[in-house]
Amino acid sequence: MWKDFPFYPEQASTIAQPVDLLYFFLVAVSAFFALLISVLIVVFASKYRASRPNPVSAHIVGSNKLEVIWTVIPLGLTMIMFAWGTVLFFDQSRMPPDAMQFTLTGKQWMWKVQHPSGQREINDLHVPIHKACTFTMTSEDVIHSYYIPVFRTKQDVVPGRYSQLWFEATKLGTFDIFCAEYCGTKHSQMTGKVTVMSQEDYERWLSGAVANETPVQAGERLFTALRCITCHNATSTARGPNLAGQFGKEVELASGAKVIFDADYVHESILNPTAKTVTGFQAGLMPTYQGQVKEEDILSLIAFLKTYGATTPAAGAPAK
Amino acid sequence: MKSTVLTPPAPAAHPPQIAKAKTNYLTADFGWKSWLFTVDHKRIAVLYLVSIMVFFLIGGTFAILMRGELLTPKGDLFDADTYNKLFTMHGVVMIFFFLIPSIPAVLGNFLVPIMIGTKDLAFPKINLLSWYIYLVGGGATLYVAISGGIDTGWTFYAPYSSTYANTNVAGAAIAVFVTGFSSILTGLNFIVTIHKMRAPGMTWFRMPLFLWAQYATSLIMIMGTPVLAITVLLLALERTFHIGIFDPALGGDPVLFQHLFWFYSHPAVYIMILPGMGVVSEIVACFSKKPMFGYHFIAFSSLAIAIFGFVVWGHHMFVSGQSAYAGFVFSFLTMLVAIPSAVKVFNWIATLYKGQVSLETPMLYALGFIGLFTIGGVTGLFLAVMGLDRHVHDTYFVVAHFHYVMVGGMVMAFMGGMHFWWSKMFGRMYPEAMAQFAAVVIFVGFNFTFFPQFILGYMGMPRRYHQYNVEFQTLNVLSSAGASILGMGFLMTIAYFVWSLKWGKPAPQNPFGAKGLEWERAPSPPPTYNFEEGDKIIVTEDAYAYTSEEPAVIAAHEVKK
Amino acid sequence: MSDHAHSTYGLVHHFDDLEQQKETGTLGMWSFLITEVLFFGGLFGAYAVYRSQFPDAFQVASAQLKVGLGAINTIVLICSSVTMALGVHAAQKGSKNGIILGLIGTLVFGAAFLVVKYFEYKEKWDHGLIPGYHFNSHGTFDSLHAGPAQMYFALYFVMTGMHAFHMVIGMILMFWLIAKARKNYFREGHYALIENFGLYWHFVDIVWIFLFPLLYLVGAHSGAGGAHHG
Amino acid sequence: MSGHHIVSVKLYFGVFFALCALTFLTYWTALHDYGAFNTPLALAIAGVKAALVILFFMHAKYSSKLTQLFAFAGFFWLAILLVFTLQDFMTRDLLPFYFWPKA
Repeated sequence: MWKDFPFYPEQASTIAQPVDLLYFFLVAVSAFFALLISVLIVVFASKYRASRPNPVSAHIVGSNKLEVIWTVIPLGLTMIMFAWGTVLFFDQSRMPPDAMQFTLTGKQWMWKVQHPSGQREINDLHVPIHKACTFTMTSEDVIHSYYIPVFRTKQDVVPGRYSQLWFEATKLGTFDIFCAEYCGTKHSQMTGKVTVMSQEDYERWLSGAVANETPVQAGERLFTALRCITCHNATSTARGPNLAGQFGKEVELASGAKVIFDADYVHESILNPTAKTVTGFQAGLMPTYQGQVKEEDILSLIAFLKTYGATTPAAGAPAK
Repeated sequence: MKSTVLTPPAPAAHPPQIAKAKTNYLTADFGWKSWLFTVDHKRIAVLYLVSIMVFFLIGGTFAILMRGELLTPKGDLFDADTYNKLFTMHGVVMIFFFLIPSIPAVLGNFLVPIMIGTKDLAFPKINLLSWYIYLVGGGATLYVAISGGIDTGWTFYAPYSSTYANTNVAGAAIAVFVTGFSSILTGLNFIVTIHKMRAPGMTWFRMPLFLWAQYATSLIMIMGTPVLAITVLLLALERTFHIGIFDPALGGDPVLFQHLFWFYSHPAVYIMILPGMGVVSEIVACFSKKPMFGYHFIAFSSLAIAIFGFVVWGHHMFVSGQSAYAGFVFSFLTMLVAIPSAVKVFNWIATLYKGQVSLETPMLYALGFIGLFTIGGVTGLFLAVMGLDRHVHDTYFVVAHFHYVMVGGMVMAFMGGMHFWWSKMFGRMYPEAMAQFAAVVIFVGFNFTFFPQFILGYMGMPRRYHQYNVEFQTLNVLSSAGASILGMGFLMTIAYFVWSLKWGKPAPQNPFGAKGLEWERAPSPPPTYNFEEGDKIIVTEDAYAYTSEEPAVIAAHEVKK
Repeated sequence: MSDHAHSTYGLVHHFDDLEQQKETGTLGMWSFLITEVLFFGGLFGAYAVYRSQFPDAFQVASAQLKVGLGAINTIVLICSSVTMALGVHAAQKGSKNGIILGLIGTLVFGAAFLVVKYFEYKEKWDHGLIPGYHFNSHGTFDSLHAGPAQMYFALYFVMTGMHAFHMVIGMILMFWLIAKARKNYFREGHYALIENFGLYWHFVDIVWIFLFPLLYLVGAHSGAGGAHHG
Repeated sequence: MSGHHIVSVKLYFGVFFALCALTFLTYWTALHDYGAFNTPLALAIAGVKAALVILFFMHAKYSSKLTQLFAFAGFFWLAILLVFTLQDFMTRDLLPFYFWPKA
């Protein structure tokens, strides 16, 4: 009968089982304390009831020993929960290096996904099984939250910024995608289905769908079309820093601060180039591309910059 | 009638003590002016009681309508916009106009001066002003509800609220802004009163724990509320003039709004629960006829909660785009703030041990509070553990958790406190058997309503959903059914309370044999200046002196056996 | 501590003695100032976050302010604080005329501050620097800085506006206090009202002490725009 | 006790001149480029000025411990707000570390 009344959703990703284990641990601790307290209330309330013959209250005002015990034990338990949960969370927050790179844009009230191979989908998502998939996500309007319960994962999608999420599906089937952050009228209809397929089915599905250029290809095309390479090259007279092989590395700014050359940095530098100028280069040379490039274009450029330098050494040797 | 027939009242004709005994704060003066311009803290408490009950009924109506909609997976009772307005208005009304002022402004206002043995709060006029500010804020909220409503959720997250919503966000922001000052003034009044107006002999560690809780609550009110005020003001400005402060197009960060919002709104959760803990401490000690176990620990845990409560707000934002390291810090501190709450629960239980426990209505509510708050508290840990929060954040699990704390905790404590001090406030007893029945109905209805939501949440149903998947229906129907039981319980309670005002048994000064100045020195109801004229309050014993040192030897002896 | 020369003049019914009443008022005022610190604190928080994110834009935007005017206003406000302190001093000494003189001085300096502020605001208005849909209508900022510069000016106007609002409230209260002082209300040691008002006024001064470097001085050394007075 | 200590007029004027001097100092330092130190310097000077006002004009130096605690509490809570908000923004560029290396 538990099949009809499940207490947890299907476990369809690598992270699902560890999350459920932690959940069961917390449920067990909670149940223990809830039960302990209920039993103590019932026992004390009946054993020491005022209606018993000759009731008398004992003069007990406290016990430091007991206070220490019931401070230390819950503290120990919560520290276990904290450590366990934090390890899980950090694992979920750090993107696996050799994963399939999806991009995702949320808008009222739909999810727009692009596959590494260039296919686009709206609301629905097809992913191969046993393959880590990372999502670089942003929003065109308000905050949304990409939530797939069976994968036990969720991440807010914030306008003007990039957030990331990854999972590795472990179960074939079709599952729900929800928007978990309230986003307006049709918030409850901003849903979709994720279909987990075998590698062959996924490839068949890809070939059946209309193939666009991949984000990397689109990014490379834009990189050329926008003439980025004119300044951002490896020559000694280059007016901008060479971008090849830079993604994910630390760069030093004119202000002396250091930032990670990541999606947010790329986004900011394209729309607001003077915000964080790399040391040794003149600020204000680069024009803003605000209004010229769309959010999805920037996502493509990011996808390209991730591979740039690694796959096209001819375009410019890595900086150091 | 001829004026010559009238004779001026001759006070000398009556023996003075009888005349005095008959005049209490309710009968001291008559007419609407005597209420609207009163500076008597007890009358202001009654004004607050009436007004928060109005908002409680309004907020409750929104809740019942929502549960009606959620009976079926399809959105068939209301359209999506109406539903979104319903849950927003439910949240705004219940939080800002019921939960936050409930115990502080009603029971706190009534009891703080009496419990410390003084005539009034430090600033009586400011106290009245706070009620008027509350009314203005409440009126503005009702106006917003009628004129287009508001559909952002009570959290007002930008940029939806600042740019995209088509409802009266600016109006609601101003309403919340205004109401905040009512809360600030109440808190300020309590802090100063407790510091400066205690009767001779009423040292800090002789104060009833209710006062410690009120003091801690007041700290949060004056430290947190101003930040909310400026945040919603910025939101209203952004909304009206598009100044750009939370606008991502200009480089603004919507997550900043969340930081500023939760800087208040997380501690506000403690505004909503700490006074409840204070009430429960009073009730548990009285109905166990035993001194509070670990008095100092309960007192200091209130302060610890108030202070640590300010550095945990980021646990609402683990998946918001906040940095993982900030989440790490906030998660850790949240674990620490759980400890003082646990300490309180264990101390309450230990107080029952070897006492004389009687289960009158206030005690039923207090014991219900301890159980439900425990569940509400430990499920809070699920949300504070980052790895788990990624799954349960913004699902019905959250909804269930905070209703266990807010309704299972605060509302239970409020009900317990109202039953406990009802006789003191109005001089009449509530009907005991009926009240015990209603308490059980509320307890059962509450659990039916909110327990299924824990499962719904873990199954993945997001909150604020107008439509939902078919597989969630069973649990939702259960929840809606429970809500109707809960609603009946509340209506029953309100009905017999109103009934008792006229037909209830006249109350003795101390019907429960409780300790404390309000029971031992003040009549029911108290006169305008709280104590009989000429009754100089000098406190000589600790709070909850239900037992004396004498039987301690026996008790210690028994413990050893 | 209350000595017997003190009558019960001004004692409100629910206090035991004047000493308690006075301490209560003082503590109430300090509690209120805590709320004020945190009220402005939300704005300082927003400022800190955006300043750290857009240091360059804030520098360029700040250069649009007239540092000289800000500095003059700082001195003006310090003067008003001194006259306020002298007013309280007079109250402690029981000098009715001293109180009135102190309050009038404070009022005059406060008014001078607001006049300067008016001209500053007007200049921003004339240059299209009011945040909103028409911000930067004169093209003061290039498209790179326009967004964060608007946020800077949003903060500038809300922070200085809230500060000016507090001053206006204070000045209204001063008229009331002067009227009371003329009726010799503050006598026999019953001057807590003046003292507490003084605390409020000094707090307003403190807010400005922080606003001045944070808003005016950010771009002073960059030399961009009209940073230098005269 | 508060209100019983009367600050001399001379001291008020001393504080006044100190405040004016510090205002000039902060203005003067702002005209020079000290790189990353301009803002901390300006805030430090502002802090000293605020302390002078609180201690002498607002009589905090001569007030009860309780009043001093209240004066401190507001700024302490402000620090909580600033520090805990900024810790998010300051650590956003850092990648979450692995607790143990992944295979």
